[in-house]
Amino acid sequence: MSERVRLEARGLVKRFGGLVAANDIGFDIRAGEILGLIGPNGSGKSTVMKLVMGIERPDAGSVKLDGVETAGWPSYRIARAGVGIVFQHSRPLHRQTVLENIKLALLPDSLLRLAAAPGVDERAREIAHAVGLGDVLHRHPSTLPFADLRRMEMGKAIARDPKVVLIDEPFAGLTAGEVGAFSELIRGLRDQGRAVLLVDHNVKSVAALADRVLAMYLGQRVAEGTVDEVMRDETVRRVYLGGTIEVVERRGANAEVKPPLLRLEGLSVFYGKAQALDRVDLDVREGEFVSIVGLNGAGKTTLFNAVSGLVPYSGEVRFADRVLSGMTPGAIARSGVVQCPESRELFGELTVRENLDLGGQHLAAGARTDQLAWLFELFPILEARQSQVARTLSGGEQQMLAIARALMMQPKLLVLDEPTLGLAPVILEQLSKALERLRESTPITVLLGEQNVTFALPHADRVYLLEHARIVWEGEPAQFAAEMGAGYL
Amino acid sequence: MTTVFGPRLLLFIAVFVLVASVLPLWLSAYVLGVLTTAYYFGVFSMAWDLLFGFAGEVNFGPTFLIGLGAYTAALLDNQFHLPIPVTVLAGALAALVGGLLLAVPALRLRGPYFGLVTLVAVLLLQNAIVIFAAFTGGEIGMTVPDVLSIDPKVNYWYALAFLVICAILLFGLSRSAIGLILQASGQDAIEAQALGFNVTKHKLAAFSVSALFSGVAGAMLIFYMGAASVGTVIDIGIGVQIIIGAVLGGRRTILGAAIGAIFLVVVTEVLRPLGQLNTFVVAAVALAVILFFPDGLLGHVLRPRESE
Amino acid sequence: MTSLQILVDGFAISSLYALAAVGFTLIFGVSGVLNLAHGGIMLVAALIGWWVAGETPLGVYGGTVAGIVAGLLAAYITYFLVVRPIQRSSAIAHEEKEIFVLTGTLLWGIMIQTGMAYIFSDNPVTMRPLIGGVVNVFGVRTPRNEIMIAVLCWVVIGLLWLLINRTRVGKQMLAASINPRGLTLLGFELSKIYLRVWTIYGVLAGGAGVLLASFLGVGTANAGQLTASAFSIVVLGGLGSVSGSLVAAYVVGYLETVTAYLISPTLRPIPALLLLVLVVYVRPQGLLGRR
Amino acid sequence: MTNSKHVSARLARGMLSAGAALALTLSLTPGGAAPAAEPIKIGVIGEESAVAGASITKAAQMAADDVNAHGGVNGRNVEVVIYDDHSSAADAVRAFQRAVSEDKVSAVVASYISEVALAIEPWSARLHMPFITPGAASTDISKQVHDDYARNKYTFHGWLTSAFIAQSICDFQHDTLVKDFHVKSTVVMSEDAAWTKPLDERFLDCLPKAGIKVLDHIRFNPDTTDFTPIFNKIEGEHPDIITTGISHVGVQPTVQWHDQRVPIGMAGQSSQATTSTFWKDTNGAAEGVITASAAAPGVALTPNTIAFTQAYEKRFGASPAYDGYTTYDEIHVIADAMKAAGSTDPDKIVDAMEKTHYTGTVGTIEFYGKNDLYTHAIKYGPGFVTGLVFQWQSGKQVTVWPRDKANGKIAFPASIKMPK
Repeated sequence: MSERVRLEARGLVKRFGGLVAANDIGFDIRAGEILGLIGPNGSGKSTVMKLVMGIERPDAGSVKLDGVETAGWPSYRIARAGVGIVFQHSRPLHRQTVLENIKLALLPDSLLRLAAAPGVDERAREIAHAVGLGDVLHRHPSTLPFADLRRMEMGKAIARDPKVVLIDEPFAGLTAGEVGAFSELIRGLRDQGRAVLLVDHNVKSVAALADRVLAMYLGQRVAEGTVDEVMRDETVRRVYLGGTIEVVERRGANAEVKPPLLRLEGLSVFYGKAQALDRVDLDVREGEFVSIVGLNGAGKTTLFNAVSGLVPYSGEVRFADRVLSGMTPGAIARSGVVQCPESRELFGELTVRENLDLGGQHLAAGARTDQLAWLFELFPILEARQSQVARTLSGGEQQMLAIARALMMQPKLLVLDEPTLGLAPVILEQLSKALERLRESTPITVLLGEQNVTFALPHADRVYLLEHARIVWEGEPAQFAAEMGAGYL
Repeated sequence: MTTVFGPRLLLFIAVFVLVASVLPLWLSAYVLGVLTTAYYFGVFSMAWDLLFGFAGEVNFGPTFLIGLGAYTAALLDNQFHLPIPVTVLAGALAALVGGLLLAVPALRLRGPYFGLVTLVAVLLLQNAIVIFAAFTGGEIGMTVPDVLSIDPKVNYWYALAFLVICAILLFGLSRSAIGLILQASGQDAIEAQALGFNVTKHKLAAFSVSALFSGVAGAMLIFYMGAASVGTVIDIGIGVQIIIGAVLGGRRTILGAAIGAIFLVVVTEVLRPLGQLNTFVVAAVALAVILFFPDGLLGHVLRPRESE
Repeated sequence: MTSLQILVDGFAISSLYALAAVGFTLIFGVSGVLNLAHGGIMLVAALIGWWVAGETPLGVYGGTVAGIVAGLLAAYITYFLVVRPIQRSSAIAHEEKEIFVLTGTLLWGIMIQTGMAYIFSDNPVTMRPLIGGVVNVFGVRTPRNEIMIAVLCWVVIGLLWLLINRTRVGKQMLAASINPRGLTLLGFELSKIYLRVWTIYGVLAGGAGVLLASFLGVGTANAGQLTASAFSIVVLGGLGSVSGSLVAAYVVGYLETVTAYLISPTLRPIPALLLLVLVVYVRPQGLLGRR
Repeated sequence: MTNSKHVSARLARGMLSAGAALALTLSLTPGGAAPAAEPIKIGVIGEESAVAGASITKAAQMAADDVNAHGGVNGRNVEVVIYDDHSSAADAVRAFQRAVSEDKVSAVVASYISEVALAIEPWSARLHMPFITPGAASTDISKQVHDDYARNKYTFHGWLTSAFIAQSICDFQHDTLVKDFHVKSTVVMSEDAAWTKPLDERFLDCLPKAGIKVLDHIRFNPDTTDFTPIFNKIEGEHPDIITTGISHVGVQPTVQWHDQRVPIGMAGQSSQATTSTFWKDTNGAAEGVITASAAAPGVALTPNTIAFTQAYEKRFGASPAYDGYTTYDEIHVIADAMKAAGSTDPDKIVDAMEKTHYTGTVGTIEFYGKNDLYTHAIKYGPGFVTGLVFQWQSGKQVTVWPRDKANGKIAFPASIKMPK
């Protein structure tokens, strides 16, 4: 801990057009230290990592590696100077073996040295053994399980013996057992005296590893300190949990007796080698409001996409006694399961009204007018913004538009994915009220996915907790606050 | 060397070279002539595959580089009567300059945009040749007074030797450190940079190598043909044939590209009795291969295997 | 006088360029396909139109209709036999679909070209104009047919604009070009929308082919050039941007005409090619493209 | 034969030849019982998809049949072996190699395209194979024979070089346009291509000698589609006639010339206008167009012309293109040379061909000698080959020059204002 500062970042600023992705971010990492950089999606943490690596050029600020200014250098030079990175998604050389992939990282950046230096082969083997790939040296990446691919990326990053290692989402897509093994690897890096930057949206996953944590939100630094300090920090709790958890009294309990509208049985999804959903069972009854809470990467979006027919899956999805597999996404949407996705998927160049009209194209003219009027009542701001181009709306307005557009289809089941993503607290309140009114004024069934528990719980009749591709808890919102609230973050 | 090629491949190549080099003892001058042309096209396709398969750059204008090499050599021979090696060298240099010229937009542009620039480069070269017809012979081309040889066997051996040398160099390069780096940067330039590789430098190198081989092959082809003309070395149709050859044989394999190109030339000849329709049939066959065997004829065979 | 001539002459040729390119840009915008068989499709329409007009009792009007239908069929074949199998193939990696679509349509274009040359010979042909005669426009003697073609091009482009901006189907296509996933989530079938776009494309390319045959004449040897010119115009205007293509068509048309009048007819295509390289290099998104 | 029949016939033939190719690839050995006397083979490389290229192979077939009907050559039949080069020089070279090494032909007749002829020329030298092009126009072909006779002597140029074509047009303009229509000025309009270089040089030299002032000389890009600017520019200079030198383009400028009612006549070389389908291809816009050609239907350039034209039309349903006439004659020239040489030895054939004096369908064919500028090109001039000049009138090719062969008078459509 007393080692000198390896990486020193000061006042880093990066703007993308009007958006300030990182504003005055600074930190130190010493040799043999692990710094966790956390924040929800869109908080700017990945941008900071890219600024350090030289993948993006900072608009202002400095990055010093062992006292040498590297800001503005091309990334290959920064890499040569001793910074390594483990990307979350990488594209390995598919036609080369694991060993060759690791050898790649050991090659000189020279046009004249056609053959690798004699020791390279031996060194690559050592690294492969060190990261736990000793048994699969000669396999092709495409035949490896996901965790081994991550190991290989790790091997590539440490092949150059970097002084600083940047790791993006170290545990995404890994099973609980693999997380342990990976943590060991990362601790190993620290023990070798390297400075490590872990970038994650999940405080909990880096809690056991990080010596210190820096939390970001909307491009700003919101807290810094030990894991405990940061987890107790009010702002951090508000960002992640939305403040104190409160539970509203449930509406009529007759939902219990209604038949299930949506039923998932043994739903599993793989992205290549990575398992994104592991045998998920779930029910949503008619008229019910069900929340699925879970951190980013837990598998919520995958689950919704499986329901909407956008990703291939095994297991069964039933909606109102129909099996949805085999139906096109369009047909599923028309049958009444309408998703309002996390990414909103608005038609940016069309006006608000045009966006809504597209949602209402399946309705008869009269029904369409009524529905529109009702939606304008629900979201008055949209009426005022009717002829504005969707791209130019604020984040909150865009989210309302996305929900309204989905509602234009008069869904039987509205699937709402992360509506609060990247929104300011004041907007959350408006959104929350709109949902409340929606729940009270219509018989609609809602399946909500949220990482913001405070937003998710008040509306919910029932709650599922999704962690690492699995449903780990199911119950009433009140129980959740009592049983899971503390351990969630 | 064996680590680069693998024992089986080495054996295959040795057998191929051995068989190919004694073919003139049996085959007629015509078949040798077809194979001679086919071998040069093999080099064209390999050079293209280095850019596409390894550096990830879709070059729609391989004939820009080939044409520069061919016409530079032809002009120097026709106008100044320089010896063949000198003109070939000059052709190679001209193609190299052309390659670097293409590399500049390639470093900035992606996909269809770069493709279009390469296409336009060919059109501009073609127009330039017609406009400066006084020197270049315009659309009807120009004859070169010198030839490599008038003996079909000797011509064949030249082409075969050139093909083999190019195949060894290009394939070796593709399997060498640089090949790995190129592939990595073609697949994910950001990650390659983050691993410490100057992607710009390596891409420039790839363009240079591809241009150099294309230029030399173009120059040698016209000294075999005895005439340089737009329809022989520059026309977009020739470029299409080169690309189809590479995709047909299996892109990203270098050797597959060569074999695909040779196959294409030979099949076109075999189908010559169809007269006018052989182009149609060849295009249909190529389309079918692309639709049903996207990895190409030899894509699977030539993939490096897992050795467990 | 010369400037008036340039103005009048450039207009007709530019309008035709615009009509030929607008369908090409539409399928790129909506479905991301660069169709290198474009020239071939125009060729089919032109040759069938010419043949029906000259050899059957249907006459010029019948020929025009037959040509457009032929163009439509050729577009359907392109979509169903070449483009869609590649898009749906699981053996082709996602990032390689583009090169496969390009190569596939290129090969198909060659097949069309050689097939048509086999049936009709590679002689260029012209269709009898729908209306004959000449009129004076600002003192420039202009064939009525040329005026009609310019008007027709604009009527068709105008109809297309109305279709896209004023109808439900058009809105769907517009939305598909902006965000296909969003459209799927709203219960629309992309496959249906793509089919519609290819239908519109076939009619536009067919119409452009027939008009080209009656204005400038078409031969099988022109197929590559037609594709290249549509491709250039579309990139110049900004891939996928319909209005950009219209602007670019006029830029190219007038640039060529001005060069032919004021510099030398020999250098006709060169300035446009140089401009294209320049624009692609300095502003890769094209004149009116976004992203 | 109507065009619809023509199209379906082509489709049927396509299937047949596909089947034939299959059969050919299946049967591996060329084998078969050899006839008592092996036929003498002559390779013919054409371009089936072009009207001019298709005429070559058809006329060659007819000529071979005629030769065989008259007892063949030295007791052996003549057999033509046909190849298609798809208008590509590289393709043509491979076809040439195949003809020589595989099919063992004794002479080759190939192509109307100068690029192709020039690409074959070095191979004719290398493989010592007598070769004649019935339709290419480049002066380079014979110039190279002149420059390196020993090597290139196997190449013959069986059509007028572009310089002679220009000369024939000057002669025509002098004989008719100047005399009958008082034409005093012209603008030369030609495509920017290598074959038009010597053509234009000769135009600029011989038109003034014929009494016509050349007001301007416009060369345009062969990829031009819109000719309006060019016609407008020419019109602004008020010439009495436009002298053309076009081959790559033809239909397009003609149609636009007609549609825009350009008030000036066009006379010169317009290769596409020499084909019989030109009227239909232009929908009659060709009315009034004047072009030089080898021959025209119904014109007895020699006593053989009409018989050949009729037989050709009867057999193929269309009249031959200019190189159909020359191909027909040149197969006879080759056959006669083989007879005279008494062998198929290439050097002996060349020697015999140099002594050719043969009256065919386009005139009397003789070749220029070693010391003439255009070695091995056919001789131009009265008594040899002059070509002819015809005008499209109401869908017919009406020959208007040379005067002794003419079967009609020049008549321009009303929109064209002649100085008279």
